Amino acid sequence: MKATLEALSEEMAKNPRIFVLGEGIGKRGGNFNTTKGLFDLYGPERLCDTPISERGFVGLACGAAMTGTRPVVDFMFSDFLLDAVGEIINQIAKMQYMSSGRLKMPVLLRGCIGIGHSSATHHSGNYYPMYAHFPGLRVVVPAAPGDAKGLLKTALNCDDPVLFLEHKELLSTKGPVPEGEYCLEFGKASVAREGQHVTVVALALMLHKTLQAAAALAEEGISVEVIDPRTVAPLDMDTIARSVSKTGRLLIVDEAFAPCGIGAEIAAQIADRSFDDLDAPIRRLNGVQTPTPYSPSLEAAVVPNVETIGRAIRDLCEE
Amino acid sequence: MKATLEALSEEMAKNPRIFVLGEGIGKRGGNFNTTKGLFDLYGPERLCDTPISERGFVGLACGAAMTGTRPVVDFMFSDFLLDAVGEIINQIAKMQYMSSGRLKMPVLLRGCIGIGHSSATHHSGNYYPMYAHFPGLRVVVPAAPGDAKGLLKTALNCDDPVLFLEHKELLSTKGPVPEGEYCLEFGKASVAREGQHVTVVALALMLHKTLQAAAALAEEGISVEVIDPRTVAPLDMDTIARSVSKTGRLLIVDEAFAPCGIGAEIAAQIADRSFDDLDAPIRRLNGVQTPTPYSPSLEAAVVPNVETIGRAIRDLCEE
Amino acid sequence: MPSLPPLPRDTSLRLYRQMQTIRHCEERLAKSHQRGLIHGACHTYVGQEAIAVGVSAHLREDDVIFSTHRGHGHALAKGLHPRQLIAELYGRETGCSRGRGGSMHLFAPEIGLMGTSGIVGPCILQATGAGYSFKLLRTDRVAVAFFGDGAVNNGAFHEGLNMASIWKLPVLFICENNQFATEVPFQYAAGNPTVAQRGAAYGLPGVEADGNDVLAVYSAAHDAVQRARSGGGPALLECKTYRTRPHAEGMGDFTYRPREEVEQWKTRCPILQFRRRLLGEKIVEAADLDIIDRQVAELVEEAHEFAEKSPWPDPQTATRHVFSESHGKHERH
Amino acid sequence: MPSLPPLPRDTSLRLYRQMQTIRHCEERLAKSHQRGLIHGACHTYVGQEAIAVGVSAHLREDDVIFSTHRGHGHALAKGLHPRQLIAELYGRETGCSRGRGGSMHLFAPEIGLMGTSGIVGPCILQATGAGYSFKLLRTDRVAVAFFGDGAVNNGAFHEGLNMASIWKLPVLFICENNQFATEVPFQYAAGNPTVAQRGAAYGLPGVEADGNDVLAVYSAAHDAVQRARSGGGPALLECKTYRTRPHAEGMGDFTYRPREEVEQWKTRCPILQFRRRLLGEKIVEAADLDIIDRQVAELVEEAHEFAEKSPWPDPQTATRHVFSESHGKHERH
Ligand SMILES: Cc1ncc(C[n+]2csc(CCOP(=O)(O)OP(=O)(O)O)c2C)c(N)n1
Ligand SMILES: Cc1ncc(C[n+]2csc(CCOP(=O)(O)OP(=O)(O)O)c2C)c(N)n1
Ligand SMILES: [Mg+2]
Ligand SMILES: [Mg+2]
Repeated sequence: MKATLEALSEEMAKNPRIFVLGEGIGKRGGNFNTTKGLFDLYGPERLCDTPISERGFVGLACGAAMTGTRPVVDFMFSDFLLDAVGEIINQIAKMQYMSSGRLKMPVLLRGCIGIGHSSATHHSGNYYPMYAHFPGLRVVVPAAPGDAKGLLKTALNCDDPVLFLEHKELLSTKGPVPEGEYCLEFGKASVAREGQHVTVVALALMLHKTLQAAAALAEEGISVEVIDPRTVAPLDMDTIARSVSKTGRLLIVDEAFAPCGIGAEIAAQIADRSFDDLDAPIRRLNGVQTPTPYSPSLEAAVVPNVETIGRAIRDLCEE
Repeated sequence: MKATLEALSEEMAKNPRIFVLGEGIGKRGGNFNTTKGLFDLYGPERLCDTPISERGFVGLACGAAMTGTRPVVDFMFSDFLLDAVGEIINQIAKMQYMSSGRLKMPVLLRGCIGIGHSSATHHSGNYYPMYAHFPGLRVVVPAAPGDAKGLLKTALNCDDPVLFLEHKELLSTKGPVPEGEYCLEFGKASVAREGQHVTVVALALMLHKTLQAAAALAEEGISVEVIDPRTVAPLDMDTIARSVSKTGRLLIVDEAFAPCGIGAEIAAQIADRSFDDLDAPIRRLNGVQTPTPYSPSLEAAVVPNVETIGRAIRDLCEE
Repeated sequence: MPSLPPLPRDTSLRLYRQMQTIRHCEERLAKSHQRGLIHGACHTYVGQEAIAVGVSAHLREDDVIFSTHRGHGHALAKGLHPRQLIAELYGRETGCSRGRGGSMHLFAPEIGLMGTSGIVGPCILQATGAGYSFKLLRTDRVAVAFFGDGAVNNGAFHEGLNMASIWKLPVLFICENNQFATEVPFQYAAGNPTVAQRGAAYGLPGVEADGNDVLAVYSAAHDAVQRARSGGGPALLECKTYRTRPHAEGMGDFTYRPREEVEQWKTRCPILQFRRRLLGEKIVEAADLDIIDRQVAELVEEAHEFAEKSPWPDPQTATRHVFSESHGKHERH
Repeated sequence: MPSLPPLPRDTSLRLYRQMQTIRHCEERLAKSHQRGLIHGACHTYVGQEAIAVGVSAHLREDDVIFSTHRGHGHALAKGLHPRQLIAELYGRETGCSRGRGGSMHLFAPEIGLMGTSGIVGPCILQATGAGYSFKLLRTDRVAVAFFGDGAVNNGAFHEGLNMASIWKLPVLFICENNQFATEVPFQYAAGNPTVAQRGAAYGLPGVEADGNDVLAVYSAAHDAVQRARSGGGPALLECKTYRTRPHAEGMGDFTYRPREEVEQWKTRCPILQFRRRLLGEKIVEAADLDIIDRQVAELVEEAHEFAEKSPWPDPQTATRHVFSESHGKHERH
């Protein structure tokens, strides 16, 4: 994604304490071109190719952040990061608290998520619900290039650990990207489309599919408000609640698994604070609760698509 | 817990393929006496003390289960298991699926969860929401000794991987334990107390505190129905929905963190399927969103107690 | 190096045929990848055939192997039919994983293929676990983990080898040191780039073999398998080799290694070398080998056709096998 | 073994005083644990004092250490005041972690104490990360990881030492081999129970020292610290020792090791041995040491009283510092 590459390069130019760790992020420029060209600009110490030691280099990043540098861990596929969950949940997320605020934890952990192109079950997980569950982490799931830039810049200027998870099917998305110093605050959802009849919250790739579905439904006279939370921790519930107070209906579309997911959290909060605003049950549409199958025929069956999203919206409007 | 020790010993006597892996589970009998006396009965191969290699022995258990034995991993504190999350989520949980059902995965992963006695942030996590999020795992969180026995027996006779998480403050709980062959089906909640005015779902230690609060509220004329899901994956939503259809009010009390937690999942499902039954907003009362502090004065401030639970129930009844 | 008597002629021919089968399958798959028949990633085993074949020659059907992202060769050497391999990569119902898995999730437990993997490392631990089973069950079965040099720097290597050693488990750890993890040289990534020496850190024997010489691998594996089978415990075998195709199909190759180096290693092709040796030592005639080559080519072509004609998996089945179907049976009140 | 000139008298006295301070603190804490003043776990460092003291003698305040569950000794040797230690274990606002942490979460970054830990392993990786910072920032600071023999079998050891080696980071890995992880003997748990030899697996020097001889530790650490500080890269130092109290206060001790073994090691007490040596070599008079002993006893007693009188943390603050308070500042539109 060109937008994030620019953002990273600009911040590295400004801040010599930023360095990047990962497999193939040096000369090669990253499996997803996340560091393309930076090796030539900033050299091998700041673009450091690692052994296949996910736990190790995430733990290393923790110690580095504790001692005055700002590591960026580029872990390619989020599935690989599972070996480092102990370092993330038990160390990185807790370090500021344990040290009663005397240590900061400016670590950026970035990589790809998402189902698509038969990448199968070891290269397609969506893990943001799990990270959003624990205190101490900021979790960013951008859907548009401009947002990705603004959020990455914020991440590189904040003292908290940030997980920055990009859907791999969105890496080549095109869209407007503000020039230069553009930072987007965490915890501010964007209203991607305004509407009157129903509120749909959608993330990452699902945002794009939902917008397509919404455009189609507009022709049927169904007016859909589409909200992209952009960060799931913190989660901007005010924007969602405001929309629900207008529409009275809420659907959450999420490729990630349903149980204890982001949709569950949003539904639970709305069922509490916006109970009186609701005119219909709260609905969720999620990726199917199964490891991702490989074959295109099976893969297509486990993710929401424009049609199933459209149907879910229509059904909800009829409730 | 004597009940689970008995259950384990009985099953080991019947099934020579069961073996236990863990640190200090051999001669020592386990940090929490989970294997006390078994070493003398079944010897060092079936009660195998391990190096401090959590990822390693969980991965080993996966391979063992794939080849005809039935490993029990006794990992002491659930916090230590985070180093093995990759093996659990990416391997153990997916193995049956990836092999299109030709491999079974009879692995039991057991250990302690929960806040109490100043065990501080590395010995007090509640991780069941995270495990319940992913497909392929059964997640058991027992609250009573008899249930623990019945559920452990089921775990040791089922072909799926099971996480069996006991709150450490409940290990010495007393209660009736059925003799001999007693198995409890997964996914069957228990109605721990019947009531008319409000449904409270509570897990593990919180079940006991909720029952105390309910008893106190009965004297004020508030009739509380208390439900213990016992397993969070599968989650028995029918029993909860049935109760809500009677009471019209739902509170979920859970020591684990709120965001994307079990309470969120329950609330989301009820806000969908039982929307018309609800007379009031759905409420959650959770452990505070922070790493667990050590000092008793701080620790007490981060977990729900009888008083805060009582207040939450009363508030909800007034809605 | 070979501590074995000269191989019987039919064994030699079998080794040759297996290597050739792997090679033909891989070249077929590479073409199919270009044609869009393969939907996900495809890491070929070209150049490393001697290792899977030299090791598997000592394995029984009830022995088990655990493999990596680069696992087609291991699967075929363990006895997977090319049809099942190719159909799996084409995403078809007739694939060894019924289309659920693809290249990095090949399963055929009925012949001891316990899975290739999209994650580097776990195969080492799982093979250790299989070794634990075999010891507990008092069998003489053996478990093998195949893995690359990249896995050596991973914690799984450390924890797995140590546990196998202290419990004397019947496990072979086969490191295929092809000198790169994707494009990162092992020389750079490892503080001590000699893998075989790492055995000492765990108190188990570490042996080095020429991974492009099928007889060297065969011989080293023979000793290690016999030892493991008879209760002597695990061993680590480092096979030095080189992959002569890119890391994965469709990737570039000459940014991190010179074209000449690749060409030079192609001259050390394990199949060519073995062919030359068989002919040189007059063990077989060229005609014998040519027949094998033709048979293999036909076999693979037929497998490709079979795969291409095979049906897609039924979308309705997408969630089958998340849990055991016998589950209900075990739930009693 | 010492490659150093004889120690100046004041250095010797400092080492003695520090060891004695640790010992007195630990014995005080053991008593307090019985009295219920300590709310969580308490792992004492009794018997291992020479290691923390011998290593820390070479560290500057801006060097950093990362420690374990058995970390009181490291904290004190790095300069933590006994008041802050004891108050933390009593759960008071005046503790080094403001009562948030307890025994296994001691933090004083202002003096380079980057945390003790409830999880075995991460300290190794974090010290490696500190080394990375120091290298990137072109400083001559040094990072130290203290860990037990139990951590050696953990993947963190493998990955951490390897990365420190390939990038030549200024890190000291200090393994305190007290021969048991809780009650599991290292001899049983490790395929190769010689830790120092493991350095070779990562291409870094591995040195063994008598962990009950403060001068031996001092000398070995001197070389390693100098080397790291001047860009020579990391080293692994194995200090053989023994803890003479149970794994944690309140636990049994003689089920896994004979009472006589413990008694025998008590005669090799690092403080007693050093005292004897200082007197034997006529470096100091007994009276000098007795004064230190008295001063230390007073210091610790006063710290205990301070701690016991200190206020509890305000429950209102329980959620402070989950996130950085400067967070808002960096969020711009
Ligand atoms: C834990 C993990 N990290 C990273 C990857 C991405 N990845 C796939 S293959 C590979 C290189 C593996 O190198 P090696 O083990 O030497 O095997 P080779 O490809 O050379 O056969 C990497 C880094 C992965 N699959 N798993
Ligand atoms: C990852 C992890 N696993 C298990 C434990 C439980 N535990 C605490 S201390 C300990 C033994 C540690 O032994 P060693 O490293 O030798 O240190 P020692 O106690 O001997 O100082 C264990 C197993 C833990 N804290 N962390
Ligand atoms: Mg390689
Ligand atoms: Mg020890």
